[in-house]
Amino acid sequence: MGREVSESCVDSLLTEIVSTYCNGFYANKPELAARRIEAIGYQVGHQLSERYTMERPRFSDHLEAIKFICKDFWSELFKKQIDNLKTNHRGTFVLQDNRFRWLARMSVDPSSENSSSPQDPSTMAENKAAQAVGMHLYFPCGIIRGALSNLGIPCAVSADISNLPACDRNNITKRNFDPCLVAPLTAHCELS
Amino acid sequence: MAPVAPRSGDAIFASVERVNAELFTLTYGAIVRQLLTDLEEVEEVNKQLDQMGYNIGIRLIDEFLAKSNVSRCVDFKETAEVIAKVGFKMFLGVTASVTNWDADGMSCSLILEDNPLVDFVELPDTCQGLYYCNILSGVIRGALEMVSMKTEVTWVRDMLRGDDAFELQVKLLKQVSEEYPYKDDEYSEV
Amino acid sequence: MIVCVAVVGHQSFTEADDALKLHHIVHCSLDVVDERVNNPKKSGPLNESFLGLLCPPENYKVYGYLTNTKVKFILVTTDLDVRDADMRNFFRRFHSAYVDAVSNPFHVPAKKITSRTFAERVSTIVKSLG
Amino acid sequence: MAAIYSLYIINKSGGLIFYKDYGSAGRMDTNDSLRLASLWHSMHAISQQLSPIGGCMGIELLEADTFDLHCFQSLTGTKFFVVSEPGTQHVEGLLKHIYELYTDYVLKNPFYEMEMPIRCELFDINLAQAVQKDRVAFLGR
Amino acid sequence: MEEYPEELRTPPVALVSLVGCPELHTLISTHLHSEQPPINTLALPDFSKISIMAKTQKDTSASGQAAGILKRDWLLKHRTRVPAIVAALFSSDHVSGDPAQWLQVCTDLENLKALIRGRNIKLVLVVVVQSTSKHDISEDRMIALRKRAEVDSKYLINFVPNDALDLQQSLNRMGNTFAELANTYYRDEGRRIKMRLERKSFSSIELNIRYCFKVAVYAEFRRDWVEALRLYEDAYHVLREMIGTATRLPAIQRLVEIKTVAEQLHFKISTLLLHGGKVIEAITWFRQHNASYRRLVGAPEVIFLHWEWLSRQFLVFAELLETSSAITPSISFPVSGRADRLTEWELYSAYYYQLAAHYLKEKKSSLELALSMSEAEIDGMAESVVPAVYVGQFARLLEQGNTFSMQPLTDEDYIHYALAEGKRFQDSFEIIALVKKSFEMYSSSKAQRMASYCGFQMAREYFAESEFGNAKQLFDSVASLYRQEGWVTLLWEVLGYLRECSRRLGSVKDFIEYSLEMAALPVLPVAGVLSFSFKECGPAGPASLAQREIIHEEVFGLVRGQSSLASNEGNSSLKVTGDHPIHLEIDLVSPLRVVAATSNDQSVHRVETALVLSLVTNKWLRLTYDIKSEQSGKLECVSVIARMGPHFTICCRAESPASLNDLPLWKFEDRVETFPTKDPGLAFSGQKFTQVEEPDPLVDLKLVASGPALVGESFIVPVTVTSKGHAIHSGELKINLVDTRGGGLLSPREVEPSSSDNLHVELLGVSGLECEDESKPGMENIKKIQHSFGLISVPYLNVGDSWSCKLEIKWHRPKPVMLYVSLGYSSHSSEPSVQKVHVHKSLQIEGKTAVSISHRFMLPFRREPLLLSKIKPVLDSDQMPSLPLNETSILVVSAKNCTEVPLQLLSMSIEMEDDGSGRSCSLQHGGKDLIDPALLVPGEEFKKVFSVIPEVNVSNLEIGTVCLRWRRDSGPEEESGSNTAASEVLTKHRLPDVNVELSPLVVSLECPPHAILGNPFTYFIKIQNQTQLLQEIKLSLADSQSFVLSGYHNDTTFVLPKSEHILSYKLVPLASGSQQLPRVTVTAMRYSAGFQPSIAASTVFVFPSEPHFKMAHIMASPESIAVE
Repeated sequence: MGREVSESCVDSLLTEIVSTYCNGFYANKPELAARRIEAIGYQVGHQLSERYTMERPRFSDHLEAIKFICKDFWSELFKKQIDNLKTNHRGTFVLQDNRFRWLARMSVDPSSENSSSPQDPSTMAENKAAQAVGMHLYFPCGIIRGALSNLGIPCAVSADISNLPACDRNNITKRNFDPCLVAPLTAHCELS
Repeated sequence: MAPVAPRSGDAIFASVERVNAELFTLTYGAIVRQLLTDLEEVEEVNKQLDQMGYNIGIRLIDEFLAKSNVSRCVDFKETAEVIAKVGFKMFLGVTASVTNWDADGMSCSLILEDNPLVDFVELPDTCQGLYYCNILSGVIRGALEMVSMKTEVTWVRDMLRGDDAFELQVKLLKQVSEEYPYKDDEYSEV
Repeated sequence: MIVCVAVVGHQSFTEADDALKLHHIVHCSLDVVDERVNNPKKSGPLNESFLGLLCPPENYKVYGYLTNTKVKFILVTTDLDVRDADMRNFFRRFHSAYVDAVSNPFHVPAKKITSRTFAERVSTIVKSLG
Repeated sequence: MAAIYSLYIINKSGGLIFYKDYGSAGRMDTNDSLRLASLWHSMHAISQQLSPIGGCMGIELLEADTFDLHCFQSLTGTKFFVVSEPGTQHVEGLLKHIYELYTDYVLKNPFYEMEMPIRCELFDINLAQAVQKDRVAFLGR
Repeated sequence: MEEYPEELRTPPVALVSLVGCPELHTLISTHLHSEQPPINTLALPDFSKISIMAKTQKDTSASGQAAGILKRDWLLKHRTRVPAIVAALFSSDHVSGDPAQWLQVCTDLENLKALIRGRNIKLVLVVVVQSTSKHDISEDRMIALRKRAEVDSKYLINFVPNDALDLQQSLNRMGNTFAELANTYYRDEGRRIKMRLERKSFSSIELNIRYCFKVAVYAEFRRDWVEALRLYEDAYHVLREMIGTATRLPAIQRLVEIKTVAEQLHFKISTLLLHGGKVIEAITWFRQHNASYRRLVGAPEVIFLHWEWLSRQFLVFAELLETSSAITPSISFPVSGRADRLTEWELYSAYYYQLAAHYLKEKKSSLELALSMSEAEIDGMAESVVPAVYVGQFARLLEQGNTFSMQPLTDEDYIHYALAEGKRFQDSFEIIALVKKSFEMYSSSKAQRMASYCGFQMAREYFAESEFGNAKQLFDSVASLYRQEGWVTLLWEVLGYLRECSRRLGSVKDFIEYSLEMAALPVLPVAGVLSFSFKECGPAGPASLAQREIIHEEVFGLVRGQSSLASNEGNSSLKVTGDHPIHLEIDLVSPLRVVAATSNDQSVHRVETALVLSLVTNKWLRLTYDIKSEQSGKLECVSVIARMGPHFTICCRAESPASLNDLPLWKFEDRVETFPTKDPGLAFSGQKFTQVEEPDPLVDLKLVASGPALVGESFIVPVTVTSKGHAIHSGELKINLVDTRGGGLLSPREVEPSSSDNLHVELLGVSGLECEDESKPGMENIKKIQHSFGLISVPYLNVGDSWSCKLEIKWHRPKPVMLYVSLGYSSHSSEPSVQKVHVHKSLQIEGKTAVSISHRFMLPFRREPLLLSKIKPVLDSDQMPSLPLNETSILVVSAKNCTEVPLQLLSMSIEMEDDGSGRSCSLQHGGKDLIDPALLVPGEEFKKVFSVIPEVNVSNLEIGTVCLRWRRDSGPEEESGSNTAASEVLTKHRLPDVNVELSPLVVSLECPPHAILGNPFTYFIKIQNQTQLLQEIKLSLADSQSFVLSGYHNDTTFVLPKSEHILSYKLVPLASGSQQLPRVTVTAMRYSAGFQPSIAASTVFVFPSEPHFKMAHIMASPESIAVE
């Protein structure tokens, strides 16, 4: 294990990326902000995959590469592996991390939005919160996409925050991060 | 209250959650590059980096205080030392050295030989004038501001520009003390 | 002596030496790489990065190396008796140099590597092999 | 048997950004708590001035017949104070711990805006655990 | 391979000589040839010819020093002139003929024996037996013959040609014998020489080699491939040792000889290996061969000989490999790991062809060099040089008179000879042919880069031969590959050639294209450029920046029409002139890279022009145009056309094929990298088009509907078009009625939509078109009206004018309907072509039923007919009310206003369509008809009473249809003029049929309309038997606390047919108010049907005391009507 830095450094950077692009440049254009954040992630993933695949035999197929992402790659980044990998054998893979570090410190409070949206606060807050957290997920998505496409698997990666931090009050520590990616070997390339 | 003894930088660094530095380095690199693409002007990028640093600093200081148990520094000298020895160590895992004090002890230099931010980095010719590590200055400025020290942080030396080390000059502009609810006369406390 | 070391990415190309003939050699040897990758059973120990000798030793010896990220390193040398072990070693060191080079945030993927340190490192590695 | 009654967090400009009641008798409504907070803020400041020697950090412990009030002010000016049963021990430790929780779960939550009221689920949870643990510790003794 | 002598190329075949009886020779030889293994024949018609086989007296080995390694003719001799067997053919009648013939036979035989004496050539006698004289072959003659020939009896063969069967036999026998004998012959020969080898009894190394060679050949004769191979290899190795040791010949020729022999041996070896299917071994062998001889270049003057030789090695091996790979298709690839493992290409003959070509090139260049060096004119002494006796040696043939003598050459002579020979050949075509071959092979095996390299070499040869047409074509294909893979350096070189070609060919366009592309190629690092040595890089020169600038200058001078380049091709010079203007299609993403011009000008393009532009290096030039769009839709920038000089334009399409590829080549070059990202939209989507909205209409279109429509009425929706802003030309109003709940406005069932009543909602028409000029009636404007669609033309409207019409819509069923009205018009009178402006308005209109009509039947007061259908549950009795025959029933019809607007009720009546069968029932409505319309406020109900008396006993009686005439009440000002409300509506409601039946019993109660507290009154119960039967009636009277009554409570009586039974009770009311009379229950035993008067019927109001009021009030109440 090479050199290390405090986790807060990375956390702060991530936070700043998002706030810079979402509140700064593209406050009104979330989709543009998202693309930028994803792009940053992409570059990181691209370079990291280059590093972490040294000294290992070439992957014979896509599945191997994706397993690599789930195991070694992920533990390099988060000191833990992906918890669950699913696939429909038609090119869609679902990676699931039940304790995603980058969401571990986030709590979104619906009530905070109540003021802004008196009508039907719950749902309003829901999707607002989802959006906010989603912004933070473009970066990891970018990383995965960057890594895979550098391994010769062009793909689309999207994160699905099925249960938001704010949503599951019963479960304290659980933070789900399920990026779902679609490799273009399937004709129907739709992200789910 | 009985002040808990301040902990050494290494001790804290050992205790805090750590991550692979490559991730940090590359992420930062990617940010800088993206900013360059978006803002085009190098100056803009410098500003932006500093701003981001500031935002980080104003939050990070509290973590620093909470985990390092440093009590209030008697003067700016001590502050600088703490930053160099504890602060840098605790977050970046490296220590800086403090030198070049001016006469009235209001400005000094933080020297950083080893800097995880710049591993692998080489500035292209198009990016001359870019302060690659400008985020650091922002962080320091922000952090000190939270402990009521207005400072000005500037780069003196930059390895990416061929210097032999990174040198940050920190100049203390003024020390604002808390405002009092019922009277607001300047009250310098040190 | 090693007359040419080439890094061949998906698209682009960076070289340590520029003689046209070497370009041709390197370029042609890519066919072999493809050949080997496309039917792995032929190429020896499964999916090892090091591909070994690519072309029949006519005047030059051409060695290949293929990273996981589909980047190819081609080495052309004039001395016809080099050991695979040396080559392996060479490529390993070269690879790490390459990785650091592309980790430079200002390096555009698939673009020519314009890094002085990389150049230096490569030349030292090459020298060390003589 | 000792107990924590309530916890207040006051930002540097004297605004109450967090208030939690752990079953004290007189539960206050928001306005009262706000008022009280700013009042306490000023008192704390005044106390520093009262000090004959400089460099005073303000009130740290206020003992009343029915309760103790422990206060901890971070160097960044954020004040944490806890109202507890008289004679409760080790509250400083608790306050320090709370401060850390604050840095971890409030300041590191990207959605928290500085100086604003704290609405962080994770903070609440961890805080609750801390206080609970604390209680248990006392029960143990 | 072709230049090898045939005997070398083919495996040796045993040779048998036939003598005598020439007529049979063809027959026999064909047979032998077809044998397996085949046998060649040397056929001599008669014994005088046998001298051919005679030994050639050897001039050798007097001195042990051999003059050479292999005799050139040795192999040939043993293939053609030295048979293994001599077969002497005698016809039987000669054998058993007269003494003279016999004598002849004997002498022939003697000569033959003399010839083969000392050589162990085998002798076979063949006696040709003519079937005619079969019998008379004297046995002793035969024996005598054998004795003379000294051959074993089994080598005396009777040959019987005439009889097919015998012929076949004798042929087979002959064949077998020959095979056997040949085998022994060659074995013995081989053994003989092998002996010498083993005994090392050879004076010189040359002989050693020669012996090995001979043994190998003899082994081949015997098809003993293994031994042959072994010995050839021995020979080869020994030969290799000779190098450096041998001293016999002058150095150069010595080497030449050795190489030549080595070549032969190698050829034999690899042939044997390959035909043995040992491909890998063959290849490894070749590798060694190549390795061990490559460095033996020999003397520098004749180095070209070496290259030629080497090239030939590759060529020959390539050919062998190619032919054999047909035989052994699949090659088991050796597993890697060995350092010197075979690589892919070594299995492709293409590889060897390529190298053959390569070395031939070497040869060519070095030959040219040598020629240029050798100043002396050389042809003179070349003629007389001929191949000498030994393989790979040459000698000068001197002729004195008619005798020839060989004279060895000095190396100088030899060099001259070689040069002279070399000059005779035109190599470059050979080279091209070779490369072409490998080119094809590579491309067939998908090794495109290899292939293109070969292509490149071919092209270069063509270029050298100044066949620029071919060259260009090839270069082009090569360039495309390099382009696509981004190999800048190589591309540069190829482009250089292409540019040169097109210059030579004088095609300006290409020249410019290539020049531009070259100028645009990314610059290589300086370090690289330095290491170019000029001879390597083609006509383009080094890919330096300076070079680029030169090219750039040149081409731009050209396109500006300032300069013109002399194309060395003929007299024409490159020039861009007015009569040949040039237009280039340029790729967007790789600037100045030419793409296949796909000019599909499908739509009308508009051109925006800018004035003179100057482009700064490394900066983007942003052009801004303000474009006035008169077309709505997608406005796209199709292409940018730049004009340089008078006659030159560059067109750059926004969507070029390459820009679609994910990774355009030069995208990452510094010059292009800095995208203009100030405008994020542009930066990201590289926005090339925008959506042009049609001009927002300055017209407003109003639809107003006064509340919901009512079913039946013709509902009026006024439409107003007001032009504010611009005039309206050729306006058109489209009207559409659409069911909001989907589905048509027709009820699905009905078939013919024409008839209006199955239409739920219907657009009746457009009324009250008030145009500027009332003169022309509005109806003309109506272009089309259907029940759900309307098209109306709107007259010309000036600014500010307005125009309106009314839509009449009729609802037949309650249903919400969406009314869409869209106005299409053009704002300019002039061209109708231009886009029409459209304004859309829609309005949902609810269609409601105005009045809901309900009815109910009542029986007469206090008169209860027993209706059996009520008792026994008849299935349909429930939905169909029953009425008693000839009894008066009351029908109350009520109409309720269920709209939000007040309605006026004009009339209500019941129409009964009387069928022929007279009046089925009499029906008159009580009360007077309403004179002035009754006002129904919303929710109010209007009742009207009819009395019905069924007169025929039918199961279902039609009562008729309620006709209700009403209209909207539009308040007091209703009378004023043409108002919508005026239209009155007729709503019909068909009353359901009723069931009429005769009631057997009718119970009627009689008591005064009211009673007074305390005053007794009589209460009659009349039971009327309407049947012809005696009816037993049980009746019981319930007690009631509000009355005191006298009379028995329960009783059973009989009622006579058609008569009435009356019971009377006296009652004294005890309580005041409306009181329940004691309830009577009548049970008709016959029908076991009990029935009770209704509660309503059996109540009476008890006044506390005598009231004072008029009866009239009560009389008005419907009940009283019924009573009378």
